Amino acid sequence: MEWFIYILNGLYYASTIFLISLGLNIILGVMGILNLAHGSLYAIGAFTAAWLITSLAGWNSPDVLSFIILLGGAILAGFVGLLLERTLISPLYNRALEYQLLITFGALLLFEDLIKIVWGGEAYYASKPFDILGKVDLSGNIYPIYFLLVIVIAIVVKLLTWLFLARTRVGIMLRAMSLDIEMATALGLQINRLRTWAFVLGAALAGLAGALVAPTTPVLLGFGMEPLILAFVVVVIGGLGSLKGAFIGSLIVGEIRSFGIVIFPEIELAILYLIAAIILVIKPEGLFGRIKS
Amino acid sequence: MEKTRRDFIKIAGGAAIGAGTLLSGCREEEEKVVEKRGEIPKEPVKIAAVSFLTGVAAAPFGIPGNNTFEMLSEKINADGGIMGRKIELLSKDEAGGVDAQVKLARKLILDDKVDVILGYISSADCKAVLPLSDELGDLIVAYDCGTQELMEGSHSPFPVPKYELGFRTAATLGLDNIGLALMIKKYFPDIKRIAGINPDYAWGRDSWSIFEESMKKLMPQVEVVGTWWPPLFTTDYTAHISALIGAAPDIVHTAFWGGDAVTFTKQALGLGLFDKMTVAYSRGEPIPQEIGKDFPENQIIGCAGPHYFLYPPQDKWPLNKQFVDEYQKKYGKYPTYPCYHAYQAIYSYKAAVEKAGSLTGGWPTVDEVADAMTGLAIQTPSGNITIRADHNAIEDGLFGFTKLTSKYPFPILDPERIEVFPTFVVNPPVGIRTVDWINSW
Amino acid sequence: MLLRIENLDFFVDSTQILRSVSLDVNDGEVVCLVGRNGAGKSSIIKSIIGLYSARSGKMTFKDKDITKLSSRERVLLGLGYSPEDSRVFTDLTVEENINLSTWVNSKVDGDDSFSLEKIIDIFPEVKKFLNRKGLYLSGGEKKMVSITRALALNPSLLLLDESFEGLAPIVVNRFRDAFNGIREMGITIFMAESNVRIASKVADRSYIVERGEIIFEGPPKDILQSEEFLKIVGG
Amino acid sequence: MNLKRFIFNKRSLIYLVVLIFLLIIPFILSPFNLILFESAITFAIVGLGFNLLLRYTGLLSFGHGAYFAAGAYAVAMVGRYVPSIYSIEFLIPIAIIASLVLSAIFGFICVRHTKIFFAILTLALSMLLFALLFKFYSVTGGSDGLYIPTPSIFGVTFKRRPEFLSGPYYYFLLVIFIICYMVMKVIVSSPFGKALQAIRDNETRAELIGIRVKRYRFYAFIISGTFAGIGGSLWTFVNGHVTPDVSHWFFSGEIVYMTLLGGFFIFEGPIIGAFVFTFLKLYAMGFTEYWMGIIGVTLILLVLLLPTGLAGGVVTIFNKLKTRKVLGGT
Amino acid sequence: MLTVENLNKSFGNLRAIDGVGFSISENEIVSLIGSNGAGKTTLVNLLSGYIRPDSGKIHFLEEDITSASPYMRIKLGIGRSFQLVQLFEESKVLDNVRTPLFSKNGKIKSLFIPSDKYVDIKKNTLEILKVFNLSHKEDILAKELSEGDKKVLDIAMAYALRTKLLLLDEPTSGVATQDKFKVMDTIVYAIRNEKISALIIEHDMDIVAKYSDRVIVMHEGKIMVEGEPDVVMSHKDVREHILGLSENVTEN
Repeated sequence: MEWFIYILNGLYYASTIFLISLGLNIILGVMGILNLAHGSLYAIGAFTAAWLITSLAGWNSPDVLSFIILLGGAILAGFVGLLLERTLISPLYNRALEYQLLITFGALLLFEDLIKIVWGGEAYYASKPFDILGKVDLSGNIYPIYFLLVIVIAIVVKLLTWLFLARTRVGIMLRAMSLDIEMATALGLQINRLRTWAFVLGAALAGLAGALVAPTTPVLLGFGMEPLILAFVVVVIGGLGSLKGAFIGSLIVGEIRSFGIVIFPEIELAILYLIAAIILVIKPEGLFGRIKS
Repeated sequence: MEKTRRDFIKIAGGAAIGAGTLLSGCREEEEKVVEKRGEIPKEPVKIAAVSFLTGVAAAPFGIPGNNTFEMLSEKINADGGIMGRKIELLSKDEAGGVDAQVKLARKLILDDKVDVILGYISSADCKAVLPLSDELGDLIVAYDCGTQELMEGSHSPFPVPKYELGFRTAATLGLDNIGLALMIKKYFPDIKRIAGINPDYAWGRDSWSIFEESMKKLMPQVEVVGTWWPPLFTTDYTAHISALIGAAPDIVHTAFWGGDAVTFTKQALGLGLFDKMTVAYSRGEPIPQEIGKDFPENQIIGCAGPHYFLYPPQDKWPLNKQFVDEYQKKYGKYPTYPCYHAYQAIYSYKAAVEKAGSLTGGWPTVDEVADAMTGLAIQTPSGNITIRADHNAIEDGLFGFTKLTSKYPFPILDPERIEVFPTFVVNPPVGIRTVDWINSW
Repeated sequence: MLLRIENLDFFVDSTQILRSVSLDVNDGEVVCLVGRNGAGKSSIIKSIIGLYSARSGKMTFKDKDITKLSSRERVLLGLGYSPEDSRVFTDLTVEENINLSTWVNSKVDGDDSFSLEKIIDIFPEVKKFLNRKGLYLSGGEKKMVSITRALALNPSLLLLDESFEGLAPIVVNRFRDAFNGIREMGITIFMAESNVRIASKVADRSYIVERGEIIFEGPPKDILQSEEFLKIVGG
Repeated sequence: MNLKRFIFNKRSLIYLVVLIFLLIIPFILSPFNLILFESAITFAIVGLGFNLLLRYTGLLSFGHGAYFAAGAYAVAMVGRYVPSIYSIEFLIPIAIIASLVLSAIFGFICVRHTKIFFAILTLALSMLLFALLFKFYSVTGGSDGLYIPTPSIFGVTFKRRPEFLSGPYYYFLLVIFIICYMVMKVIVSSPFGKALQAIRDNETRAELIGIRVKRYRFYAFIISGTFAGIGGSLWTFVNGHVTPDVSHWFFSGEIVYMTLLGGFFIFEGPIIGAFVFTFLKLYAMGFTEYWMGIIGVTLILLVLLLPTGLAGGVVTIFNKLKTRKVLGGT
Repeated sequence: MLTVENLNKSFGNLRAIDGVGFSISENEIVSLIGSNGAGKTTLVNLLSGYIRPDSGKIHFLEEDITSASPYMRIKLGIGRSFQLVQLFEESKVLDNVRTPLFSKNGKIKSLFIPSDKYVDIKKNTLEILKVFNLSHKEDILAKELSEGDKKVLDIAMAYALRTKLLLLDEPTSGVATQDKFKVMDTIVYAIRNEKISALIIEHDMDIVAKYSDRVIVMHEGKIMVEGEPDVVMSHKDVREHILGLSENVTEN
């Protein structure tokens, strides 16, 4: 039954990566911008959650509060996303690609230091939500309930995002915009507000991912760099701008990593890049890519 | 010697006739070069202390180490400084990667003109920075990093010293991992299966290879059932832990430290790893303090030498009591091994300067300090250290098993099962590579 | 006067596309721009809806200067647009395509006279494929959806770009009826059409666009009678 | 061009002044600043190559660190495994071959795409190289990287790096830099360079006038990558150490930054950018621990306010002054 | 010079080109007219090699080029311009013409010699610019030209490839009315001067009448009439279907 745990591990890993790459892909699909500062938003979510949890630790607060706090990470990251989009990104919609990439690169550098200023350089340990949930026995294998919770949250978020985009006004408008921005403009949709929506949604998803990871590991500077790269890999594999791509891509990355570690422990990192490179060579727009080459 | 070493600076300084704005500091340097013997400059002695002040290694190593440097500088200054010169401590962050550290060290020596750099927790930083000592002609003392390769050549016997001006005032990771193997042989003589999970860089790779070699010699019947190499700062070890459980070793070797050790231990607790095997932490001494009482009992812990706040017993070795008390008073925590390492570094430098200075009567040159440092032996809160001809210090090795007591909010080393391996048992002779030494057993 | 354009110049980079275009559209009229492909008809329409911004000139709609307004503001003032190749959102259902418009106009308009039912009745066929995605519509169906979508904005002036292009003859008649229906709703139509014969059947008044300039204004049948104009606008 | 015109040409005069300035640099800079200056020269060479792609071929590479790494690791590998040929006259050709081979392999894949696909593809491939350099610890030294000993130049050996860096190497570097500058200057004005610009401006038309678009992009890619490799190999001697970080996208981002900082519309822009960036970064690092923020804010301001970079800004101001003068005169 | 025999091309059910055959002689300017959807652009695409015919033959200078690549056709001397100009907008006018010349002369592989060292090619370029009335504009960027000059430059670029046959797709579209004859005068002067042939797709009947030696009229994929401009323009079917001058035209 070990393979069952391996699959679960893969799912857990896929869950966090999915949330980040989903946000990255929404921004890419709706706005056509590859947000290099996305990892920083993830880090902001993680720091917010970790900081709130450790600050509350002394207060003897009810356990359930520490779970609600995780949402705080998503909210703050969303808010930072709002500021970022309004101030720095919105002036660049009509500018060349290199400027859009560089401004998000600049934002990334700036955020790294802002995080340092706000939360200091030390690592935050906020394992309370992880600890209080304990573990469960799954047919002889012990598994932390928190990881199961993260998987469930990711599935719920996927469903909610899907519902949001399929059923709500803003969601449908966002889809219309990503399909044909000129027509959307001519119909009188509030393009700028929708862009902000998309960016805030993407940022909040990244923040949520960070907040969910925070209880399982120390949160420290540079926290967002590795997930950003993995989200790139997911986006490349799944397809630029595709929500389905983010989902399938994350599953592929998560499970390949999980089984890769068991079967080929020596090359756990390189194998992901290798797969991404092969897919790019064969199908450069990714498995479900919508933005055409 | 002196001439060649300072040539570069002289050329640059002397040639700067009428040069303008970017001249900063060259003249000052020139004056220093022509300093006469027997004089002791009035300005403070500049000591750069480089430790992780940010990032995951800050809390467990960098901050305690830097705290100790600060505490001891104040203490030395209060007692009159080094040969009357006050210490001006420049605390620098070791974060930012190897390249950033190479640049920083170069800046400290060439631009800030420090007298000595005491620093480096990361083995990678040590390997990259120590060569700069000879290149730039300044003393660099590695205080905490463990890679045995730092002072070893490519084959035995190797010529010593490797660096004329580079030192390390602590023992190598050879001690940690040979000691672990000895512990396992003593306490688990019948095991059949071992595995390793180590961070994917020099520290992890070297630690495992020394451990594996030692185990092959000491317990040839033991089989390695797997090795895992997660990158540094991995946040999700579940896949590795499940794979470990699947491989079912009796003992897992790990050189994890800091955040990685915490993440791994927490997640391993969640997945029930400790119910099925024992984990041997090669430099695990600070980890139980970081995790608290959740840290599992009966795991093997190495102390990076004989460094432990409860050993040597404070009643028997007052220096340890004094150090622990002062540190605890000032920072509210028990000193961990990086604190002891910092002590060794700054007091070795002080002792070497005083030893060399007492001969000439003035402030010694860099080379004279280096000469004095070779063969130096001083007393520290952990006992005695000796800096050998290879410019590397050697110490005893302290190991134990975790045990929860009512007295501390974290598991301490079970006093019943503490092992101290004498210096010559866990350190190779001068000029012999650790691996070759192990193979010669 | 519903819409007035005065001396509109439009450039792409350094290339002049429209040259001092002036025209008027009155309430209740059907006005048609006639001209060959590439003469500048679409550029005029896109300038009116605000997708292109003029370098100089002035546009007034319902006596308001709209030259500097955004597309959204123009739509809210009462402009609706159906583009040349329909541009139905392919991944959205027909219903969602139409709903987009109602969401835009409902924000300002509590107008009771507006009824989606009535609008859909212009092209009742649309009801049959409300749940189909835009991707799976035929060309004619797309045109219907596109016009319905524009009507759902509750416009006073409907801008139609090449609505008859590529339609089978029988469908052309169907569309002509629809135009009458739209007129009866009190909506003014400003359209671009390269086929002068079709233009003459639906339009009250026409302008000929040639090389970015307006060279004629008058009833479409005048064009049909002039060899000179017919040579310019083609068959 | 005859000699007299050459000497009195304004442009030649500027070149002469710059050359004299470059020649006396070792005498006026402090040792530390000289080392910085030397690494800036190596980045300038990278920037020259990078701009062949960005400015002259219209392709934004976000993975140029990979070819830099190829040059740098070629040096490191020779130092580690074949120390007998560890002298600069062998090392640089080896570095050129290594970066040429790598950029040929990666370029073959990348030039089939443009715009954001090209950017992401180059980024992904450089990260693949990063992962390989990182993972193959026993060969490459993993994240520790490798130590770069001081090489000999034409048989002359140096005991210590400062001796090497303070004079001989600086002039050696200067010569290579001037060669690279002139070669690139000729390339962009050669028929080949014109063909690249044609591709950048209008791919369809370029194809129609008989330029094999992908093939020429490929050539440009290789040349660009090789320049990065030369820069990388020269940089290692200054830095004394190389780690996989040079293949990380972050480093590639810095190359893009340098180029835009200087102004990629102007041939010399990336060179100016390399110098300004190197000193800006280091002095920001020395000035505050929040240096990343300073670099980030500079970058943001640059993109928002001075999209043509420093050189572009100077040219704009200069042109404005010139027109004003003309106006004033009439 | 160019001979087309019984060319056919279908897209699905649509017979875009239906048994078309014609020829163009040396130094001849032929206009191709027809209503939208008559198949003119398809025909030009077939001639320039962008699409392949279903059946039929195309001969150019005694060679069968029916299945030759666009690149091969360019080498043989078939040049084409586009309805929307295709220039190297960010490059100088000089380089817009010079680069095709380098390409034609096999010099674009030359890496290490500045373009200006190719004195002959530069001289040649300046001559071409002169022929096309673009002298003194060689140092400005192509994007800064007027629309008319852009059109002319576009054709100059095609011409620079030593074209023997030019396929011109609406050479005056987008040009202001008052400039259209000026632009055409320049183009036709160059064509006549260099003794090359041209096939011009044109809507503007003034231009067709003024500059063509011969007119080919296409309708629904077939050639309806061909002959001298006056003859063609007064042909009954042409007046009815193409110019739409008859009153009793049935709808479609």
